[in-house]
Amino acid sequence: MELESKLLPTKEAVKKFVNDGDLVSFGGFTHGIPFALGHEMIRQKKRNLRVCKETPDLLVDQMIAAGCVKHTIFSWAGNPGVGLLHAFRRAVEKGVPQPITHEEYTHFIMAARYFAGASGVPFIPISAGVVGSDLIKHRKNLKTMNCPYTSKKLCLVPAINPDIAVIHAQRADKEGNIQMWGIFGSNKEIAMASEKVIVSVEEIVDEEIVRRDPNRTIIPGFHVDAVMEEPWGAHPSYTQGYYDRDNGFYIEYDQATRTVEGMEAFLNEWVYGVENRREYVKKLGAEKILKLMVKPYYSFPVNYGYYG
Amino acid sequence: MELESKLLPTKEAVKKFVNDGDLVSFGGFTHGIPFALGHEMIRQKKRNLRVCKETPDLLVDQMIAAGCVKHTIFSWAGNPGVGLLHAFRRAVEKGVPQPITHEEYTHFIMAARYFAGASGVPFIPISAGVVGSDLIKHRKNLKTMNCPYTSKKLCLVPAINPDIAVIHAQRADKEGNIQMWGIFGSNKEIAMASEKVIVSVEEIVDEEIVRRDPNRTIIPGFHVDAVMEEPWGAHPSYTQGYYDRDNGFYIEYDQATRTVEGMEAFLNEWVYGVENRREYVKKLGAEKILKLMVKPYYSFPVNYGYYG
Amino acid sequence: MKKKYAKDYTLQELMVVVAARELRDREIVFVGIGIPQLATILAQRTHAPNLVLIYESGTIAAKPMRMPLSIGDPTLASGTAGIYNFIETFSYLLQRKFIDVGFLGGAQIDKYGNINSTVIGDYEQPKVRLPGSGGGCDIAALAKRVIIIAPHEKRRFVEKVDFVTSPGYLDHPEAREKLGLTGGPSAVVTTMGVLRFDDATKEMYLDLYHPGVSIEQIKENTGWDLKISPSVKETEPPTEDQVTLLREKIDPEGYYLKR
Amino acid sequence: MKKKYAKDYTLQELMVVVAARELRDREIVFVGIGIPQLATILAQRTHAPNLVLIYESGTIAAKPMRMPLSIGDPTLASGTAGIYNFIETFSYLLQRKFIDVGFLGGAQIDKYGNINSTVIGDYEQPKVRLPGSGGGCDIAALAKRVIIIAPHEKRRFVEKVDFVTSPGYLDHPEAREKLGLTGGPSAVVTTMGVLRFDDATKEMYLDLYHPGVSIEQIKENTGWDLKISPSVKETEPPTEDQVTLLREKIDPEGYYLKR
Repeated sequence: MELESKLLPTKEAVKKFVNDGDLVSFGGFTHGIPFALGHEMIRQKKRNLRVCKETPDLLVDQMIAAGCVKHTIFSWAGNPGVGLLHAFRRAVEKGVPQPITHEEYTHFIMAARYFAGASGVPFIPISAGVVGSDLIKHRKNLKTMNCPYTSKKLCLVPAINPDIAVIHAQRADKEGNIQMWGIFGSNKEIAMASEKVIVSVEEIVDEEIVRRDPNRTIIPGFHVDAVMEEPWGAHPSYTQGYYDRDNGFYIEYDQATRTVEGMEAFLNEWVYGVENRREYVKKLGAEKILKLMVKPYYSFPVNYGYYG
Repeated sequence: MELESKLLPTKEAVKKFVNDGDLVSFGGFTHGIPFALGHEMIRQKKRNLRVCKETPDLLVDQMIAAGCVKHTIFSWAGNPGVGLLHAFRRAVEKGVPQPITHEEYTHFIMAARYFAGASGVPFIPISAGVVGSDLIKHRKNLKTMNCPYTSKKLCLVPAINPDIAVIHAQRADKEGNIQMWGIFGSNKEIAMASEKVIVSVEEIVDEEIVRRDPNRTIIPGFHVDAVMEEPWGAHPSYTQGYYDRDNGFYIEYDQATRTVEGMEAFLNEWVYGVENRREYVKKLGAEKILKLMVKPYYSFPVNYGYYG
Repeated sequence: MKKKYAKDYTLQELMVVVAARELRDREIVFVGIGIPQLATILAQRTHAPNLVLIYESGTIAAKPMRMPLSIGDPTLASGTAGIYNFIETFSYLLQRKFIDVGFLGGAQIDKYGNINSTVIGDYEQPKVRLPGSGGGCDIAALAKRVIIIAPHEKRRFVEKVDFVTSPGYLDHPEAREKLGLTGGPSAVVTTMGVLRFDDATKEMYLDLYHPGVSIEQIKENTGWDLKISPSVKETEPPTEDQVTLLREKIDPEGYYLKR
Repeated sequence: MKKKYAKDYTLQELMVVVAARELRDREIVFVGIGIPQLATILAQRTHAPNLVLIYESGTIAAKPMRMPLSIGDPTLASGTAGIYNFIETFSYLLQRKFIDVGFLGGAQIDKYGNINSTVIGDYEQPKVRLPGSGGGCDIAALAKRVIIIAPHEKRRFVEKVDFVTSPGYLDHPEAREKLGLTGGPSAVVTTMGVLRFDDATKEMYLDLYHPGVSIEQIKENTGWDLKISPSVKETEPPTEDQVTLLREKIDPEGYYLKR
């Protein structure tokens, strides 16, 4: 009666749980973008994915360039702190390498869609900021109503329930209880909204480490389908306390991917050219690793008390 | 241009921030019920309070007996693990010592009312469990609607925005950043929903301790009006890691307060008879303190990283 | 291997064992204090090792170091796998339909499994004011199924509850569906037997009577003309192992299992 | 004590100083990277020590150990006072109306303070696809007031934006109110001057021109017939102390303030 283990290599987890055509939600907000898992989807040539993420970041840009994506749902499609996403632009403006459809919202609306999905309600109302925007003309699924309590105008935001949530976090135990610190973004909400959840972590730790600090758990193990250890799994984004954001990489990417050829070369080098994240990290090299490692800055332990 | 200090003795905080007639929300869910602050309201003879708390617990029961309360909003009015609340029952069934009005919901609806209040929206929809209950006949402010997305029946839950939130937590810094671990209940939501917030804590700690673990902060200092150190401020409930729940006290209370006279005697002994929480703890005595103290069970520190 | 049935057991112990049998492995259970908790732990230690215990207070997959005496007991927080706040617990876990089984009790239970834990008598002028719904109404509506546990007494098992706190099947077979509710009570475990609900009428009927209790006694202690299953039979007694587990491991202090 | 004005300063430094002056002590500011961040930190180190800085990523009252290069920079999490998740940040902080000031920029800004950061050209067939709203539309609607910061260029300051990403005063004075929106932009800080909005018409007008910039130049670089305040005057230059603070303490590496 033992449960099947949730510890699964990235390759197998992606093979088993990500299907062509899935609505895939990626976690992370600047922090903890699941590059290791996303790259594996590219290598496995997943197709016709519908991808949702507030900030698609370089990851979704690469998946678009690699032809994995047919539809994106987002609120800010840029290279944070640098500029635009070139593959995303080419796909939207010129249909290169293939046209994608897109569906954009505001940050708040994306967060609210996830929240409603996680909460198991069909919609939640929010204050009517977007009603003053041209966005609403293009989003028929955003309805408005006059509040039955205040008669103020409200915008109704429909739930989103992705097929799968793909997340990177600091640590988990083998039951799949996921712990995170630093900036969460919508990780908790996309996980609870989604039907399946796969999570890469910097470290698989003893159950005791997790259970000695239950308030750090953002996703309960019972709702996690697969978890795997992928050190540096969020590079070039970062994992709080493990390594820094590789801002230089984001800048170089901006330069390198301005042409289709440049983008191809990038994918060949950093995605197709490595078999897995371990090879990617080797390619990154010791010097880069040393540069991005961070000095420790620890929290103090807190006492939960032994109530035995 | 220094801000007025938020560190304020309990007596002054209650005097300054709690007004007769206020809608007062009390924090805590079995864990961290703010007895020190509530008792001070009794001693200061606050009147006509409208009190909201999912589980009124002994605290609201005592405030009713002391004549502070004219209206209660709740979802479960019992003595947890023991039985009924006698002062609450006497007030509802017989108008003794004075009649109170009450307004009851379910746990989920209370949580949703706080959430909507904290979110600054007039209502949120929830699945229609309560529509099958007789409760809804007595709560005209719960409306129903057919969902414009799914046409399923939904229950609309109006926001609640109390005048003041009264909370007990483990620790805070002098800026009023409040940190908590263990069971949160609705503490975060009642604080953000309320206009004013006062919080007693087991310890005021250095800013560094708080800032080395920002994910533990449940209420940001900018929204806290007063904070005070009140060790044992939640007894006979508990503070995770600091002391155990005094289950015996809850059982004795049940016996002691079955009559009006018994209740009077209880208040004279434990509330009017002590000047402040310090005197209360002295009265509790060393033996009880030793009994309720807990052996340490620490979390492991986590590394946030020094990004300097 | 033949089961060795216990000869020495109490009615409470039997109720725990019977309730435990209602649980299947890997289910996610919204646990209440007392018999539901003992039943869940017993199931977890026997046929359902991968049960997930969630308490209303938001603690997820707790492994308490001692017997918790309330749903917010600190021993449920120390060493648990995760803690959600109140709105998350009800939204992300219950309303999101992650909860397979909820346990409920009540001061009155009627033949359609509706539960009253609010008032005896009139709502505005109650004879007895009870604690109210708590999460009961929410669980009754949103858990995939509900197991009701209660002492079998005539004043408790009434034809019609004074107040519907937590909806069972309400007053006719389609009533839940009309309100958009799924689930509903699947079993009622009492001190005298186990009752279930007729698929067509949603009326409660007697499915099992406990050893030493007669069907007649059960009918006498039920406030309406209780229907009896044509295949009604005696409740399977607890095994020796189950009783030993309860007495020696699960509630050795006898907090809930008085002897 | 007479202020000592700096003689040596750049336009960017001036913009930072001018934006900082818009902030009052104890305000809660939704900070963006770049000039808004520098302005907020400068205000905090001079006349507004109790400003609270909140980043869209949910970090509250951050005291970054280095200059953050994105709103989700890890230095904003380490050592900050609190971190909220995304839905909490937008619900509990922004929609709950705790945010006094938000900063916004944009590819196009029109005379009613509407901002476009979505597309140049047609939405379905864009000439340039820009990143989109992010939190911009939300901040424009829900912050108590908004400060717009942008380079003063004719292609940016247009009579009508191609796409309203973030609503300013829309197209007439009562438009916001009709939609239930309060707040709105209070100032536009550019590389040439400071513009504000007429109370009656909600149209942008020139309030201040930066030293060395003529009103004529500003009109030439604005895409409509910009109205000039009757009391228009030159922008007060930065003080020596302000410039020193910026160069030596706030952005010593010159990440944002190129010289």
